[in-house]
Amino acid sequence: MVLATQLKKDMEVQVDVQGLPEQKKVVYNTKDLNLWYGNDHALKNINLEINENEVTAIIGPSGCGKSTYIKTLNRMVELVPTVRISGDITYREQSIFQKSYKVEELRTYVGMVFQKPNPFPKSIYDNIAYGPRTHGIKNKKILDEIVEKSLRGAAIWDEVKDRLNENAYGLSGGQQQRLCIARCLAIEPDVILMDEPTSALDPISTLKVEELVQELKKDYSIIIVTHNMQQAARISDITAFFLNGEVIEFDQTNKIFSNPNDKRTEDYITGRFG
Amino acid sequence: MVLATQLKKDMEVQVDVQGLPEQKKVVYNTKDLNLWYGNDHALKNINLEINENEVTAIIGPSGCGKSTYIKTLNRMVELVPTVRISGDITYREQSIFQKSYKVEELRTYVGMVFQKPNPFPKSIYDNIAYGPRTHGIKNKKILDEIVEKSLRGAAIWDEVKDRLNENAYGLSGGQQQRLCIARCLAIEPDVILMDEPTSALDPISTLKVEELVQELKKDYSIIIVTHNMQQAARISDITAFFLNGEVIEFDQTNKIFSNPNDKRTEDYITGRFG
Amino acid sequence: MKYIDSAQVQKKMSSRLLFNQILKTLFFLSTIVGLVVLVVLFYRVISQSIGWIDLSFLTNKLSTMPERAGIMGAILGTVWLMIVVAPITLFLGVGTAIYLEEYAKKSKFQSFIQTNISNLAGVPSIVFGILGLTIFVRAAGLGNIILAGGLTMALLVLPIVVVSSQEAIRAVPSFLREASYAMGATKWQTIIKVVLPAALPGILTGTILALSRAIGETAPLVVIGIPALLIPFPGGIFDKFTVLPMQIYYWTVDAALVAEYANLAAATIVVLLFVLFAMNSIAIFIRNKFQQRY
Amino acid sequence: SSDTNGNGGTNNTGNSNSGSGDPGSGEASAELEGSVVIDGSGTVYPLMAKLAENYMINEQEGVSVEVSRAGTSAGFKKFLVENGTDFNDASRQIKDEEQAEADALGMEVKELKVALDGLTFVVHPENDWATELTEQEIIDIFLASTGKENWSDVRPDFPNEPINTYGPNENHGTYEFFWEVILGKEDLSSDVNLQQEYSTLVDLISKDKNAIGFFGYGYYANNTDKLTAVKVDFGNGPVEPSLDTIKEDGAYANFTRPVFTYLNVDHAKEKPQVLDFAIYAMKSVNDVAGETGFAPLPSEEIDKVVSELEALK
Amino acid sequence: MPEVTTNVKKANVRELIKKNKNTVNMHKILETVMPKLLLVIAIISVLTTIGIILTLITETFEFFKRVPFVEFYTGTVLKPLGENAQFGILPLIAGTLMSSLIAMCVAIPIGLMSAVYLSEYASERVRKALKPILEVLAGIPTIVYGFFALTFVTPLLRSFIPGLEPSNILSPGIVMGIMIIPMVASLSEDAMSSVPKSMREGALALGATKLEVSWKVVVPAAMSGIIASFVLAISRAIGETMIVTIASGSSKNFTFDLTQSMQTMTAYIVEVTGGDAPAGSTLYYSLYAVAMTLFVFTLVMNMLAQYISRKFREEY
Ligand SMILES: Nc1ncnc2c1ncn2[C@@H]1O[C@H](COP(=O)(O)OP(=O)(O)OP(=O)(O)O)[C@@H](O)[C@H]1O
Ligand SMILES: Nc1ncnc2c1ncn2[C@@H]1O[C@H](COP(=O)(O)OP(=O)(O)OP(=O)(O)O)[C@@H](O)[C@H]1O
Ligand SMILES: [Mg+2]
Ligand SMILES: [Mg+2]
Ligand SMILES: O=P([O-])([O-])[O-]
Repeated sequence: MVLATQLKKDMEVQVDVQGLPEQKKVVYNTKDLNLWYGNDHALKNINLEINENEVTAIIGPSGCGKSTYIKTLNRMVELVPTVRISGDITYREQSIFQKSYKVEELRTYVGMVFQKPNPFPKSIYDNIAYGPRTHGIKNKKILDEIVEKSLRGAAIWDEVKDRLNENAYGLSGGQQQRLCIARCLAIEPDVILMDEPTSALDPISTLKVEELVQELKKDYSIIIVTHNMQQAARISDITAFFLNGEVIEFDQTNKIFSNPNDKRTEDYITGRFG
Repeated sequence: MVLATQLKKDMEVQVDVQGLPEQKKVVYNTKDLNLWYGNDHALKNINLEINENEVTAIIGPSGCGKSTYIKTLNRMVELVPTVRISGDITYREQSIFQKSYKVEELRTYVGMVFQKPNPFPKSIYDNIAYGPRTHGIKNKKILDEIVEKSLRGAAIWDEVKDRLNENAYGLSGGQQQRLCIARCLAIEPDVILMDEPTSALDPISTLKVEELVQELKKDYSIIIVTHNMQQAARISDITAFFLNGEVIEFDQTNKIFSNPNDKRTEDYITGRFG
Repeated sequence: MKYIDSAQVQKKMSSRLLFNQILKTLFFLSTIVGLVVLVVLFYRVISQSIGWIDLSFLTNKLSTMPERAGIMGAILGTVWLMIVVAPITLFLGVGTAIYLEEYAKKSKFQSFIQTNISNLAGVPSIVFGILGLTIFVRAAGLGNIILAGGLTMALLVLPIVVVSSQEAIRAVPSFLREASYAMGATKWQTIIKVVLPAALPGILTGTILALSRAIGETAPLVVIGIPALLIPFPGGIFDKFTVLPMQIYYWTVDAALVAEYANLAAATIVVLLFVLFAMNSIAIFIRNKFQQRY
Repeated sequence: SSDTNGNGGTNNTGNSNSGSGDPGSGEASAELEGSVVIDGSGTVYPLMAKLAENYMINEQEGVSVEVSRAGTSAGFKKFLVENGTDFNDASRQIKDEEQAEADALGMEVKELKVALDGLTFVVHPENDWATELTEQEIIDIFLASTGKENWSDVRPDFPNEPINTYGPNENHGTYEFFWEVILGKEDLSSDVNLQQEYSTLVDLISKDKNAIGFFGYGYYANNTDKLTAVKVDFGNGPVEPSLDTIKEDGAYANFTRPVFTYLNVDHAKEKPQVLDFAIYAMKSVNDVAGETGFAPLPSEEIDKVVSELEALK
Repeated sequence: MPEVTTNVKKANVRELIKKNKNTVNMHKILETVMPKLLLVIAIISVLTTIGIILTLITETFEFFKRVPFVEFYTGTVLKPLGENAQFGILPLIAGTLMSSLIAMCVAIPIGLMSAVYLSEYASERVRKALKPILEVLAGIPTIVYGFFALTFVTPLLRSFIPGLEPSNILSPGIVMGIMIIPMVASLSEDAMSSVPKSMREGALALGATKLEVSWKVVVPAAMSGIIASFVLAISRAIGETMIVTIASGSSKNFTFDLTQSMQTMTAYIVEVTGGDAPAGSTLYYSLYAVAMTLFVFTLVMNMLAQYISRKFREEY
């Protein structure tokens, strides 16, 4: 039971810091969402609300649909040609599946950080400037400012400020991941989606990214998928537990980890499966 | 502690069945074996004796050198060009690293079953007959007999006897694995090496293979690598625990699982790492 | 009952191992055949060309007199031909590759075009010559000028560029595309700003190899018709021309008339091979130097 | 099928520098540009190629003269079309039907006789039996009707070896001259190995001990080390083909024929470089005839043609 | 993190992006135009094929109006010039088959054995050294091989094969075979190296020697890829032009005697276009009939190769 005990300890800290939850503004509202890959029913009747300036963690065993869900939020999932979707998701009260809704615009409001750091094979500077440039910002001075601000925001400015013109692949994995976060900050999103952002990183880099997430929460709403339950416990306010494409439990993080409603949630967080 | 409790139960059964160990004949003797992949020291000062007609399990976390060790026993490890070896292994009192020793001959005495079933893309019959044919048996009647005997020995005869001329890839994963065991029996080996033979199989196929191993013990000496501690506890007589290329503990299986000498062994089998 | 007799196994083992050894040697010798031929070929060609390759050979005009003959015209012809072939194949080849890889995934039509391209790659070059003769030289009335030859060659090597560009584009990891989409970039922006730059080294390598194929091709030009004696240097894509392989062809055939022509042919071969080696080296250099490891 | 205008423009820019670099070279004539396209006889090719080369070196650097060698008959087909070649070399005279085609096109064609050639029969240098043959024996060897298969069929004391016969294919005036004039249009044996390229013929015969083949004297003259010319007995003892014997009234007269180049007069009038080259070619042909294996024509005959051409200016 | 400035600038970038939304309409236009443009480009490859086929078909059709189809494909005499022209393609088919057959006799055994050596025996270092050499061999222009065949291989062969004619099909056939070795070797090697390592290990663990593993496990498992490489090689040999043109002469013998000069379909096309067949003559149309036949031969071979490697792909 070593593991469970450890989790408990994390919990206590969490509860202390956070106190009671307040009512917040809703960013994303998911209603009866179903998603199929071909005939494979990957998401089943999902109903979730995501709040502003909170960290929402999504946990669940491999293949339960975490990545699928998070990629549905910025409609990246539609890159898979066989995908079919029913139900609805509203972002800031607008349905993102409306015909007239422009995905490209949605994605400027909703940044995404991936499991494996995926910088472009360009210079550090160009990586950060990619988003602004894509959206028509050409002015060199403004770009310089954005680059610096974003890198500072991702807590990597000091490490890279002297090598902005070097290829991003010269950075370490942890630095690359923070670069990717910076790249995402450069277009000043409203929401940041993170799909297991630390699973490819070493413990020290992981810690840095976790701290960063806590920092970013002040300005952004964050949805983070993680395999690491301690991480979910440490950094999130709200946790959704997915299993086989369904949301089993969705609640305050301290509630989920200390006193889950569902037996399956308990089994999962105590390591009985997954 | 659910896991540990479960293990305990398995132990008790094991102890009952087996009683006290008797002194047996030595098949393999490993003396001060060291092995490097390039500069990577993968096996460090291994000393082990493997007995006749026993099942020896090798356990340990990923990357600890289990596969490397078992592949050294039939010198398959030498297929990796950067391998260097020091120390000695004797098989039936002959050093297998002697210049004059023919590996091909060694491998007719020492069969091997791999993690992923690897039948040849030939008919079931030809898969089994491959070994005998290689060693010069051409007589159709004798081959027929060998095929039947081996398939029976691997407990798969009834399932395939009517489709001996079909391609082996038409079989299910579990059947393929038993076919590979049968293929290995066909050359009537003395020792059978198994490298995680059930890790690619479903639970029912796993059970069948485990039963088969118990059965084969009567005629063969078996060395089995496994990730699954329950499995090691269930089917083996002796267990070696590897860690970082070293043998941490090597003892009667019931001793290892009920009362390990080394703290690291205990940590591993209770799931604290690995 | 034992079927496998270990004494028997042991007895057979030596002969099996011996047989293995013998065939291993045979296999090795087979592999070496290529090397031997290469050495003989180079030796022959180089020794025959000694004394014939010098600056004036490279810079002189063509002549019926072996001592005065030079291949500048053929070199310029080759250069002009490539000036036609390179942009056309690059444009058509990369465009087709982008379409197939990025836009037309998995449709029937896509597999039709794909099959079509691989079949086109197998069409003998001389059939392309017939196509060029009929369509560009005669129907379009261009005559046997560089433009007509270049168009023919471009179609001939197009499949090579398409396939290698496809491979290069496919090798761009999908996570780069995802990263770009996630920034709100459109598909075309993603292709132009992320995919193509990342695929560029592969595309260039493939294109250079395709061009070196075009530089060495003779058959389509024979069909299109290259004059046996053309002395002036070509000055543009509407001029008549000859190229290095054609000059080798005529001199090889005419060596029966003037023995020294064989030496001129050998000397031209050396020049041609040198050009091809240089191009291949550039391709390898680009591949090793600029290929991004992710 | 040559695009004169396109060529002219680009060639001009390519060569004007070198042209103005040594204005003293050549004769006083104005600098010309554009192209001259010559095709036709392979026999005449070496002569024309030489003339073209000299013209471009010594006279008009700006003019591009290209010479091909499809063969007399094939060449006429490219000559007698709209926008065809400027000159067609021929190792036989234009045929009536070819002339008729020209008339139908409204094309004025001028015949320029350039030199004399002797049809030369050659054997392998190791062939020591057939170095002298009578005219009739040669005819018999090539005729289908006589059925000569072995050398011993020609003369009993010749070795009992197969005769391998070679010659240019039907694209060539040389073939037609041989078939029409010497064989009297009787069927050629189907065994004759007919080739497109004279160089191939030279190569094949030089490597085949039992070979006998024929072509223009020039191709023999360049390869005397590889081939032996058959001395032909026209009734007055064996005659060896040579620049001396090849004459319209010489000892080798029976196998002697004039060779021509045909000029498209319309082109000559439109394009000064074509006419200029024609005049140059006629003026210089006797200088290069010998070295390329042709017997020169009497200079009066040449002068007459030159003045006719100059009148076209 | 300096929060105040962040908020100020946050509005800033967002506003800039919003403002640009109107000016970046160009992207939307590109987004709809480019796929269509690229489609048009992609269709050019199809047009090329259609161009080839149409060109060949129309003119071939004209040819068969003059020379009956059956006569063409059963005729053993090809005498395209002169008064009594005869058009039978069999001599050319015989020449093509002979040269390809000889080439295959060289390329298949040597190529396959090289492939086995490279994929099963050679150490990484040796493979790294030998493969580029094979690639060089494949990259040499065919005209160079033609020169080599004529000036080196033919005299060499004639020095110990007495009956060999100065032009013969043997020498270009052999050289063509050498040229094709790399193709067979590298395609077969690809097929063999895609046989999973576990298959080799399975056989080695039974005490098989490397030879037995290669010959009885790897080669059979890779058979479809290997056969496909043979078929592609044949197709390549059939379409090869310059080597045969230069070294095999232009005798239209209908024979299977490899010491003799024979003409292939490709060499015939070179000969006829070299003599510049005037448009409109039967000779001219025969060019297309032969090219059509050649095209169909190679197309069938290529499709067969694709079919084999697709249909019989091993699932291991
Ligand atoms: N591109 C795809 N095509 C078809 N099925 C897919 C695809 N991507 C995912 N799936 C299926 O959808 C289900 C959910 O996958 P998803 O990637 O969302 O799981 P996950 O919870 O993110 O797992 P992990 O923790 O391993 O990342 C799985 O059954 C998976 O096999
Ligand atoms: N072919 C190889 N080349 C280089 N290093 C190797 C090779 N195979 C294994 N190793 C290294 O040797 C060590 C032992 O590997 P081995 O495969 O024996 O581990 P294992 O205990 O079987 O692990 P697993 O449970 O994952 O199968 C590892 O560090 C591994 O990285
Ligand atoms: Mg996932
Ligand atoms: Mg292992
Ligand atoms: O090439 P010919 O001179 O024989 O026409």
